[in-house]
Amino acid sequence: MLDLLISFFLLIGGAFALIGSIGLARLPDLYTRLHGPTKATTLGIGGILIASMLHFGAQDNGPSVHEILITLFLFTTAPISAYLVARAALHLDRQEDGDRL
Amino acid sequence: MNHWLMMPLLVPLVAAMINLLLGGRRMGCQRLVSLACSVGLLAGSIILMGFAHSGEMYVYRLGDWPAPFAIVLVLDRLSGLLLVTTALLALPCLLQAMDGDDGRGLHFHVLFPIQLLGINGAFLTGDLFNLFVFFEILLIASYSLALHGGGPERVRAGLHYVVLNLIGSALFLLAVGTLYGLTGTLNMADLAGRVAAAPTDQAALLRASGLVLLVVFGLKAGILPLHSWLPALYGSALAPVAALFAVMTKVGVYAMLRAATLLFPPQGPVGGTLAALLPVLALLTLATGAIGALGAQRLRTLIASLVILSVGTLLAGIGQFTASGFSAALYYLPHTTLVTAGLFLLAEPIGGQRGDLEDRLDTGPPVGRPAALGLLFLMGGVAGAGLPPLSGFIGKLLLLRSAPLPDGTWLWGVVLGSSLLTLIALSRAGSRLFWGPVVDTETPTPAGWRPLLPATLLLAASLAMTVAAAPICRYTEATARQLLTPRHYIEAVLNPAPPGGTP
Amino acid sequence: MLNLAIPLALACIGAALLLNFWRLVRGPGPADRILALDTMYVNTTALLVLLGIHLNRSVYFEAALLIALMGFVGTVALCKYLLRGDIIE
Amino acid sequence: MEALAACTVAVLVTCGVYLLLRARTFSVVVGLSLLSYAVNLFLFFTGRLLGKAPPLIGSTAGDEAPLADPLPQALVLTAIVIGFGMTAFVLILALRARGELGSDHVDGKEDEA
Amino acid sequence: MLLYALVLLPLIGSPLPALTARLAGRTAPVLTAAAISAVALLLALPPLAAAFAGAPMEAYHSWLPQAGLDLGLRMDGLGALFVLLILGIGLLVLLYAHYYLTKEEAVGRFYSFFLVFMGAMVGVVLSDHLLQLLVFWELTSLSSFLLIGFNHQRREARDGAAMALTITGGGGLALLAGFLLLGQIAGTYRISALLDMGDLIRAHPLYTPALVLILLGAFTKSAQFPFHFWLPRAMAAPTPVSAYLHSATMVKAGVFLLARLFPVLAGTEPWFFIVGGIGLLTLLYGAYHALFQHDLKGLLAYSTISHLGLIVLLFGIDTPLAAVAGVFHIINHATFKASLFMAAGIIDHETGTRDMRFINGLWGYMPRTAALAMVAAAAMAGVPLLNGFLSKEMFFAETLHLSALGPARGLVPLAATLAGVFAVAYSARFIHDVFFNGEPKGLPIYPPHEPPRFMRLPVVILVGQCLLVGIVPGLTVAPFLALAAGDMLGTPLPDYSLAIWHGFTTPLAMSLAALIGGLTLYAARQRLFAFHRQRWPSVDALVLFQTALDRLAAMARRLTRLVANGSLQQAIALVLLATILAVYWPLANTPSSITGPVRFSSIDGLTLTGALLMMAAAMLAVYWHRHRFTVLVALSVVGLMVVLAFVRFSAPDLALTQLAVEVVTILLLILALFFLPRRGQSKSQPPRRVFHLLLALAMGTAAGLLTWGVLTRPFDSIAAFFLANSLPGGGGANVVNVILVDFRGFDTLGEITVLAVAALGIQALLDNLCLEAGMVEGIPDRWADERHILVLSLITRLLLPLALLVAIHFFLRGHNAPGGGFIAGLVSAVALILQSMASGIAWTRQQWRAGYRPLIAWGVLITAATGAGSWLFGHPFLTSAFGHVRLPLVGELELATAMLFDLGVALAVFGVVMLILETLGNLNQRCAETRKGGA
Amino acid sequence: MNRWLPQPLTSLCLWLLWLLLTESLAPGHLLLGGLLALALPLFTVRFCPDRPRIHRPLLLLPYLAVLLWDITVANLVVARLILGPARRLRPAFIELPLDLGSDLAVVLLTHTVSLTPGTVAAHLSPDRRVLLIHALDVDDSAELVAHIKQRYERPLKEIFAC
Repeated sequence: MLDLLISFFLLIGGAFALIGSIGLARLPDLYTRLHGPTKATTLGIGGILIASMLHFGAQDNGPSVHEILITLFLFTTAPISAYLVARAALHLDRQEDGDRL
Repeated sequence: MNHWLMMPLLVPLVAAMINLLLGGRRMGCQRLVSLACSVGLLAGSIILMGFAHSGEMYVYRLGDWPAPFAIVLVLDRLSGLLLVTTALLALPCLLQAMDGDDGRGLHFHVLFPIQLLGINGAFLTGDLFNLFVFFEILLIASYSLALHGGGPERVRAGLHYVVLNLIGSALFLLAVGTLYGLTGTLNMADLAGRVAAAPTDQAALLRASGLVLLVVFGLKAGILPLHSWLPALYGSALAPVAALFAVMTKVGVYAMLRAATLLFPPQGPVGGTLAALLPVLALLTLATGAIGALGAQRLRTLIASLVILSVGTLLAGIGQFTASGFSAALYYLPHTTLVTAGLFLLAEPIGGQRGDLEDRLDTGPPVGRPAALGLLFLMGGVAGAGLPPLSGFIGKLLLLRSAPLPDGTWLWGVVLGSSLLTLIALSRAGSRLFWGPVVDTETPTPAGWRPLLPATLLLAASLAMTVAAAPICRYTEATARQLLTPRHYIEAVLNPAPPGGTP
Repeated sequence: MLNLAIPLALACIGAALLLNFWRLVRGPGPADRILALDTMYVNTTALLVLLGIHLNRSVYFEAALLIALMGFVGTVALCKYLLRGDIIE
Repeated sequence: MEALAACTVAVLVTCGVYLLLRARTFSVVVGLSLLSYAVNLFLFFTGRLLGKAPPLIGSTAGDEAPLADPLPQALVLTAIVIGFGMTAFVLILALRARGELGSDHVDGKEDEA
Repeated sequence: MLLYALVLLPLIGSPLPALTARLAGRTAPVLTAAAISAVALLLALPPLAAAFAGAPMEAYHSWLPQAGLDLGLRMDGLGALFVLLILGIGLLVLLYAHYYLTKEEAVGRFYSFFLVFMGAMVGVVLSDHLLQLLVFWELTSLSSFLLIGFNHQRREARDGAAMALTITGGGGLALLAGFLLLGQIAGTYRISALLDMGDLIRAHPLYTPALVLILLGAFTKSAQFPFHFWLPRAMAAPTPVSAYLHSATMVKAGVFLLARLFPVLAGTEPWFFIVGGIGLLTLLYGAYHALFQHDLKGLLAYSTISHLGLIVLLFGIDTPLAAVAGVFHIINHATFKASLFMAAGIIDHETGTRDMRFINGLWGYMPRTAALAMVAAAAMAGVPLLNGFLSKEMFFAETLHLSALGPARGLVPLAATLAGVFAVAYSARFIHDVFFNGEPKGLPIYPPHEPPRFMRLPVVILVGQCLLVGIVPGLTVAPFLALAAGDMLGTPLPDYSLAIWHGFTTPLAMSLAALIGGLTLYAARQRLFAFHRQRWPSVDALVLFQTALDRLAAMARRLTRLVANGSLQQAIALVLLATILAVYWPLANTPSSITGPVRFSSIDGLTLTGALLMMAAAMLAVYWHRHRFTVLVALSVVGLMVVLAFVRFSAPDLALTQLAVEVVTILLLILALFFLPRRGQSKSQPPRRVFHLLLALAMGTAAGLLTWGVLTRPFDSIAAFFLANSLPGGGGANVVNVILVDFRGFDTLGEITVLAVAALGIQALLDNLCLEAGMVEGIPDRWADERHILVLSLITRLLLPLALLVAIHFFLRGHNAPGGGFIAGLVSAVALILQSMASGIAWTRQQWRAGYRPLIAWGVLITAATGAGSWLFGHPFLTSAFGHVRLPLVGELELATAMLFDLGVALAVFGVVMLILETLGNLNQRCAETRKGGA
Repeated sequence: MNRWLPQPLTSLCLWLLWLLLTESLAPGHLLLGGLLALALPLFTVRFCPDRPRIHRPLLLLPYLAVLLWDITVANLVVARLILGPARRLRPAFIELPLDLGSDLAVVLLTHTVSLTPGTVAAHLSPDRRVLLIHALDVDDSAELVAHIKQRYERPLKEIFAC
């Protein structure tokens, strides 16, 4: 049962990570590409972290909770990374095309 | 266990850190600390050499762990000799630097002791990887020291030096890795045993790693195709730094000597190649140095070529793998180190008063204070070219005698031929620097004996080595014998004497 | 069950990494490359956690945490460079 | 796996060396970095490729996989740190060279055609 | 002891004249020098008596057996003769020099050099040890260098001195080799021992090389053809020097050596042909050329060459009688030539020139000097009743008995006579041209007059000797000659007589022929001069020599540049080539395969992916190396994959460290990128690129082969010890960390020292540096105007405590789980840098004012002190200790010295990283200020 | 309180985080974590010169719950968009006028925007009045603006009382 749950989360995680990267690879421009990694990948890693919590929590050395830390951390930083990348891209585009905005 | 063995390492380290804590403003205190450090090192090194002179190997097991596993320091006669040479060199260099050069950049008094730490460590350690670490210490300190004072020439030469040595470090690791991957140990004594006992299918790889080590050490020593960084670097560094660097190439030579006697003795599967290669490289290097000296257009380049030449000479002695060859090289080593350093220090006051000519070997107005400077230069030149009666001649004599004809024909030819070239180069240099039409213009002449003291000390060492040639030769002969029986080294490291056996 | 899920997840992450790298190669702009690199870092974090589950060892967790942290710092630095040149002005 | 390891080291060394031989300081620094990666990997590999158990005594796994050789790891750690110091130094030296020589050519000269 | 004193007195006394000159002016130095010489002469008397008594005084001490160096002095007849010459003539020359040297010249220095030379020369002739002889030999070369170059304002003096040193010094080297060989053959360097071993030595296969080498030394010193050319050029020396060195002493060192080793080396065909041949050639060559010199001293120099050739030829003739004649001529030549040089010096001194085309008719101005010079010149010509005649006639006689030459035997007497003809001719020129032949023309000093009486005194004494010896040889020179020649030969002397008149013999005829022929030749000199000018285009040996040397130097320079041409790329290529050879050569020369016996492990997909990514990224970095920003990104990928590799193969500690280091490196690279020029880079030439590529491939393959070779071999390492002892002995479960802080803690101490020095070096490098900010192509000219991004700075401030917490976590657990001081230091540093990136370095610095350098220092000191702490307990450096403490409430706590050690590491690493980044970060700031201030 | 415990909330968080990190409730770690939680802010407080004031911290919890839910939804939405044909996407830049007084609130909003369906914050105007948003697939930009303002900005306003 637990295995099933872990597997489920693992697969969810893996799938979303993959989807995020697919988005990164195939979407047409930078701004659309941004969406994949910031969201799908975040969730993907979330899934895997939950799986990890379950997996190690089930073993006998007590609950495994430090994965929360990674989750928290990623959720704090991923938007900033995205923001900065977008910001940089905007800056570069503006240089090239004049003030588009 | 003899805790003195830590002295050459801890004293400079602590001195450097105290100087770092003192910060840039208190130059006076820093100088005092450095001076105390250098004097202490000298005293301590002499004591250590005294220990080593008994013929016993002093093994210091760091962390109190048994031998092949953790790091050991080993003091034998060779290390003792080199420690004393370094300390002898360091003191005058420091004195010279304290004349003002130390203030021409940041952190001189931190870098200088660390440089000594690296050199001493390389001489003492009995662990291959630890040797790498000490190489890095002495290199990183030397990078900064070489660049001390700034200026385009220095930076360009320094850049080349740094990049080449970084490659050297990578190659060192490559060789260490190969050795570890095959033998599973890093302790040099243990390695020696395992290399000797290695199955035949590993011989090729071991030989490759040995040769890569040769390249690495050769790069540090400045042997033939790997020397191209040397003249520019030594020619551009500040005088006390260039003088101190005279011992840097000897570290490479030391490492080669250690590797060739301990790790890869010529009778083993690996050492045969090494033993065949070394004499050839030695002679080529020797010739390169002599040719470089002849072609030099600046005094300091000339002296730098003498450094290359001395490396060739040393290897020519070592390459014979005989007691007399080693002994000759080991007598020659302190001599050449101190004399070339003295010449570097001398080049400073000479070049300093020639205005735009600097130390270029063009005829110009003769330098001021010709008596003192000229006499010193003459001494340096005589010693450097290996003319009698100074120690260079004795060294050359020992070397030539160690390779009797007809086997030594090449060696004799190259050694004597390069002596001639050096003689020509030095006499041309001397006559151009000191002799020339007297011009009425006032040349700034350094006053007092103080600026010349360090150079005098170093060159006087050559005189001292001549006078004390007999005891020194006895020591080097004993050292050579010790080197040729690596069994003692291995046993001392791997089989500790029963308690009470070592002091 | 796990025996199947873990390799599958690993394969997904592996494929994701390859895709990220593809983007990194293609560019076209520097921002795309930064984004690709950032995503690689995040995916690697996931990969490490996965590896931990796979090998049944929790020691890789710290590495994962550190990758996340360092990936972030790297991305910030690269973006800042594009924006301002001097990253710690 | 051994072949893959050898191949990786070979490629890294090749790339690093090629960059080392470029004329610009920045390329040289990057080349040195690549070279040190390669060397570190090589040194690490000399402890052999054991993928199961990090050298932690009493770590969670119950299985009795042989622990990896800790010594190369310690060596590589030292090498990494030293390599970092060296890379930093040569990088700054490149800056200094640019300042003093007015060029980022490794020989401090302007392009020769 | 006396002998030692004799040698050492002038040497040790040599500084005195220079010192007294400083104190007491002009006369004191010469008095000092003369006193020393006189005392030495007195000291020489007892040994002289001993030599006469047939029991030569000797002293021999073993000194440095390893180098074959002993101290040995012996004064037999030959040595005694030379000592008398050296000291006696030396005294005369000193007297002469006192009047010759002008006030302006540094007389003190002159006499000092003079004494050194004198001592060295005495050393040469008294040495009973080959190598010791060589020491003095080279010392004469050196001191003569200084003496010749005494008037160094003049170019010819400088060049002449350098040339003399080069030739004689080079000869000295050959001599060294020869002596060593001789010693090797005989097993001893002691000359008195060698003298009895002639047969053994001559039979040895190495005899010929040894002979040739020794002769090289002797010939260069004695100015034998073709090494003669330095001597005329050495005439640039002050005349006292020429009178001393180039007539009586130094040039005689070569012939002395021939005499000294005559019993050892002579008596073989090579000796005969080489020594005799060279002597003959030199004799003719010198005699011929002497005639055509316009310079007085030049004439004398060539004449010296010729006479030395004569002596050498005599030794080469290899009969006892010839040897006696040789020794005799040595004495005679010394006396008349020294006096001639002095006379020439007087003339030079009084007229201001030495050119015979201007100096004429001096008889009218300085008759006494003229008379003396004429007598001496006559002796040189071999006029009867003078000493030159006697030895010359002996020489002529000896040339008649050369059976070895077979049918060609008649040539030698002919040549000898011819040389005699020329000798007479140039002597005649010396007399006639200078003292008669009309009136002087355009002399710089006019009118010339007699020199001070005491300046002439030495000449008088020497000329008197010429006369005395020439007239009553039996009463004057005979005992000395007998003694010297006897000790030289080591065998009983043959019968000979020193009478002036032997009856009408062939030698007499030859002498007469020479006299008449010479005078005739001189009479017909106009035509001869014309002929000479046509046939011997004026080739200046000096110019030739200097050109040759310059060429040699230029060639040396080219050769040097061939390897070290200042190109880093070439230097790197050489290092790589050497390495490639070092790896491939053994691998190619082995029968066994590179692949070892171990079975390969299987590849899994993930590892493959990682490896592929790593390789691809590395290749991308190469492909893009002109787009620097992109290279950075590719480099990050490689780093990331390396981290993965560490994780994959069970090295969590490595992964952590690599990660942290990686990021800091990238930060540094970015910071540096800002200051590197943006200019597009030119590509290197295609052939060079291909070469580099090949080199890179070869090097890469070499590394790959090593990896492959190592990995496919069985492995037995010392690792088991660490795994077994880590917990019980080191108190930590993380073996890697225990190795770092305990087993190999010394490495760690070293490595933080490296880091510390790197940081300090970087600070020193950036000191006073100001760079224009450059930008990279493909990136806009204008930066964004927003300095600090709100979103970022706010979040990073929140992250700071978290990151520090993580760092502390890493630190505390390091001993038992992945982590440790390094990582803690790096993580906290990165956390702080993040603040700088978000909010600016100035702002960050405001909040956090601690000095980084003290931090580094304390870090290293703590680490070292932890190591040294074990001394207190009598353990070696770095011995660790740990223990478990039970605290109420808290539970069990492990305390280990390793922790303290690691704390030092963490502090140092943190300080280092911060110092580097801060210095670099300030660069722009400072430069902006400088620029503003400048504008 | 202020001197020795400058940021009680941070300290609490740190303490919890420490326990998370060590995954241990052993007394030693409780104590050590407490010590660190007290000590670290003393040092880091200098880095937070303008301490954010949270008016109603408890309201954060429902906000976070909504956020978590939206994140999950966001991923599903984005996944669909990514996997679907790229032609159907209607990406657009949208300007979101802001009405928040606290910097922290603004930052939280940008986070929220980036984590929620189909939008990424791209640029905050220097005066913090306008947030530029990039949306992956927009029907009606006005509606999106209104949605964000209603669903995220309003609760933030309440929490930070600005």
